Amino acid sequence: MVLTTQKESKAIALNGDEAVALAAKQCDVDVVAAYPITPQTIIVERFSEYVHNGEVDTEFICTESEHSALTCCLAAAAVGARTFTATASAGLALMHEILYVTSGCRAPVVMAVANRALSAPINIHCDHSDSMVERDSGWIQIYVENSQEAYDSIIQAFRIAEHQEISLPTMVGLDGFFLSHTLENVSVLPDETVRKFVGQRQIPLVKNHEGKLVPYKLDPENPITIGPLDLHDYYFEHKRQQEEAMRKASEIIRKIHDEYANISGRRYGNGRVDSYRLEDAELATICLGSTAGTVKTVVDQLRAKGVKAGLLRIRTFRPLPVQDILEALQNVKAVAVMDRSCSFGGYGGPVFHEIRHVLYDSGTHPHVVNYIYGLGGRDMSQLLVQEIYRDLARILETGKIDKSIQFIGLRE
Amino acid sequence: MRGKHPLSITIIDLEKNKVKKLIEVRWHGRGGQGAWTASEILAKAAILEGKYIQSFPEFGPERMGAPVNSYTRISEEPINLHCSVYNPDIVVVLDPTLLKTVPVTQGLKENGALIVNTKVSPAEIRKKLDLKTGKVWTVPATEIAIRILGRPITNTAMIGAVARATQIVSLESIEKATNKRFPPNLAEKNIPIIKEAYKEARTG
Amino acid sequence: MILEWKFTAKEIAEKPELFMSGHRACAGCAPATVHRLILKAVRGPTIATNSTGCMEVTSTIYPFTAWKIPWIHTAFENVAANASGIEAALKILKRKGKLKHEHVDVIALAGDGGTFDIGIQALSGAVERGHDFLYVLYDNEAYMNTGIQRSGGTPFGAWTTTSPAGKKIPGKPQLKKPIADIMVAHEMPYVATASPAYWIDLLKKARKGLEVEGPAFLHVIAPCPRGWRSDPSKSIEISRLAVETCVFPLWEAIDGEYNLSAPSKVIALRPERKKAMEEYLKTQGRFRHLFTPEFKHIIGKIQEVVDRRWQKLLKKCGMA
Amino acid sequence: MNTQEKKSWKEIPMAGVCWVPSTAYLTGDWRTYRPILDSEKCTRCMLCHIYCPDGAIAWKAETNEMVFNYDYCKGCGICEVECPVDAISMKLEGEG
Repeated sequence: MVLTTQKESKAIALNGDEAVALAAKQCDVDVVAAYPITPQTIIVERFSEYVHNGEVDTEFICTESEHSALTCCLAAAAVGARTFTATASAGLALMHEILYVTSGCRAPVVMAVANRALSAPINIHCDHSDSMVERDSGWIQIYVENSQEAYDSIIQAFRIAEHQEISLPTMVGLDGFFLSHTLENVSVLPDETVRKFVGQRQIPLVKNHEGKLVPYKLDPENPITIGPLDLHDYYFEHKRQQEEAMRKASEIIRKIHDEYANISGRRYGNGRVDSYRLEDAELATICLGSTAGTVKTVVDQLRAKGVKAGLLRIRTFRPLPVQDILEALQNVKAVAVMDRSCSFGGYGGPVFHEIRHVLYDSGTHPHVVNYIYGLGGRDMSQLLVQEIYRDLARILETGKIDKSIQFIGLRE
Repeated sequence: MRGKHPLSITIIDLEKNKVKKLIEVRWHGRGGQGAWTASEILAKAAILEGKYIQSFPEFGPERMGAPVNSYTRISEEPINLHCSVYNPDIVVVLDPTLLKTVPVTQGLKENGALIVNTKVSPAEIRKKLDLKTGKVWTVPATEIAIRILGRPITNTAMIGAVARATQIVSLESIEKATNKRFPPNLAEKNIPIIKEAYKEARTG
Repeated sequence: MILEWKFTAKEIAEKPELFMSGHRACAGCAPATVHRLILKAVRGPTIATNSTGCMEVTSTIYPFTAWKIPWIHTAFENVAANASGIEAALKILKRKGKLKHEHVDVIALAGDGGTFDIGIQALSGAVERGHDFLYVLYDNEAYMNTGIQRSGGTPFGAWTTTSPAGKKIPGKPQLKKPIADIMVAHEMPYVATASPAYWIDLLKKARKGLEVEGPAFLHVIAPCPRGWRSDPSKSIEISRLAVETCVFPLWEAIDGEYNLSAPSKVIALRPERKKAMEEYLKTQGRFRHLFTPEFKHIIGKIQEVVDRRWQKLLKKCGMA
Repeated sequence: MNTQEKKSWKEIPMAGVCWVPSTAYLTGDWRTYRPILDSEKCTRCMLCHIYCPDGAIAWKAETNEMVFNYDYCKGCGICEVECPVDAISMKLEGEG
């Protein structure tokens, strides 16, 4: 992992929301449409300031709902604009219908999600229930660990979403409050560097009803029809195309991440998964988002004690980096999957579903257990992480799993 | 190989393995008194000195007058932690009335420091809170603020006191961060407050 | 490129069919006529967007499209948000020098379900924000696409599958929502009503709506033979009767100033020309149950509502 | 011909972009009654063209003819009802 040190880079103090807003500004977004919701609000506030102070040339639509916010972005993207929105929790849930429409229309909208719990009861704090619900919506999903990565990922997200081979909407999840409202060191690239990196919006070609190969955008010169009634004779084929774009995205995400590392000096694993001290690890946890930072701290402490502990952070949950997961865990003997959301009535949380499913093909079949944690912003302390590793050690020692799925940090 | 694992017999002492040179500050104030702003200015001053920082509020619906916390982390190395502060090195109390209702010393490290806005002496505070270890600092922040600003806004004064008590950031960096954070007319008044509090803070 | 107003019959006939033949609307579908006519009123490069509904479905059954101009559909309740996004994109792309055209018009088309009911939030928001677009409501007074369910646009007493002509409740017990007045209350620059029977009036209003800067709202009555249980050949005739009976008067409000349009003004000036509601109702099977001894009194009530609303309108137009 | 050969997902444009104009779909076979124009009576007022929901009636300027396109005409009869000079009559398909 290449880390630029403080002295080499221009670090400023930004919270996650501010970092996202700044990144979107530097990407020269054409249309931003958004609606305020805690803990995303700072993003729209900052962006409004940029617009009102003339620091960015963007049409900013303050919509009357998140449903319209995403619709505006989708429609603007269909005209050929670069678009951005941000939301959280109930706002994302209200967008649900349009999330599918956006990916189905292959509109490369970029969205920041300040991850927050879903009601009821109402709760403004972090968990991943909001975006996990949308894992099958056809959006690329990136979960970030800190404000720096939030900044870097938004910039990468435009390249990923707008890549002609992909042309899919991309969601960047940053943990509500833990990142959205936490001031951290963020190294910021010069405007010009970012602009050069993201470049102009790319638009793929399609065959229209006049038999011409035309840009995929609403252009009076080259008319196209987007969003028709698609029945059993072709709908399936269109969904297969979406799946193909997702599959291609995996490699392109890695390439774009490498390219970005060249201009920034910053890397997050291979861009899809970020392994921490996993090479010779026997015990591993798997998680998404800001919790990974706390886990890393504990891993360091454990390593100092001679415990072979490691961490695998999934950065792109969609597309799921199946090969990376298999490779990263090939020597691990016991795995704890941490889920910051609950799949009620299911067998564990959504990340657990995926990981255990992937590991079925591993041949090594490590022990895999699941911890549901941190719902509604419940803190995941170092002590709790330590408890998980202690459980893993016990499983390894005894070869027995008492409970495959547990809630941690909960009063029983 | 599933042999005996070190973890099965050892309970880790987190304290001993704490990331070196990480300082955690907890700010106590009331909604509207600027505890979050204070934690932010301290963090921004530290970043000017090339340090790694975090600053975050207690994540709750903040309401005017209600007791609120905020936090600052300052470190020589990148900060990975993204959890609450449980054992602060420094506790800062913006409003003396909080001492009666809020357990401000909870989790404070044995060798930590408590910094209180009050007219009374550090010894009296130590006695009142039954605090046996660590350091206690006091500063008459309300008085200073009223004298210079004309209003009892104590957050900037407390930053000055923190700088004096801990020496984690220089007064110069705090001045720079304050100038950046406030519009000129406000910065102009707050900087003398910080300097005055730096001067008047005392320990015992 | 701004085309001049050319709305004589022959000039209309010479304009291209931007809403192409081969669409699969029912025989005698007035909304289809409305779509054709609206697109005959465009003045240059135009992008259209439809909400989910009959016309969206019948005009774009994949892989076919009846739209010669660029067109997008995304969902049911958000056509005004589509228009907002399109308009904002056109604006910024123009400002950044990335648009080939000097100006591109935006038309949003939606039925009554997508406007009175599920789409009113997005519509209200888009109008409040002042996006420059023409919103065309083709009102066939029920959810026809799903098979004739009542909407906020369904008139009092009308049969639909969710307001059946029961023994106890004969048709829809509520009044039609005064949607165009609601839009006028937004203080938007242009609101008008139209009927395809009065095609010149319709074309002129559509063109005005496009030319006005900011949002314009055009409410067009559009009989649906299938849902109204009417003779397909009578769709235009019924849309004329709607005006002649004052159940659907024609007017426009420019910057909130109401004015009756010629076909309704004639009636205002010569009230004896106002036809009885019965004449209108009897053309449509959806009102058949009202012509029974048991429910005949409801026709009187309908007439009362129509008269009251007509008088209110006359006041607004300074013609009471 | 209203049948299209079905293509694979690799062959069709992305995102459901339509690649066939609706004019390739002939709705004329929906018709039960066929409008017949009496050109002698017709005044070329264009109302049939204007009101037709299917755009199936065109005016040929060069020859000043009203042309009924039976590929698309669904036989709704609006033209017959709206014709001010009764120049259009509806005849059952199959009858002379």
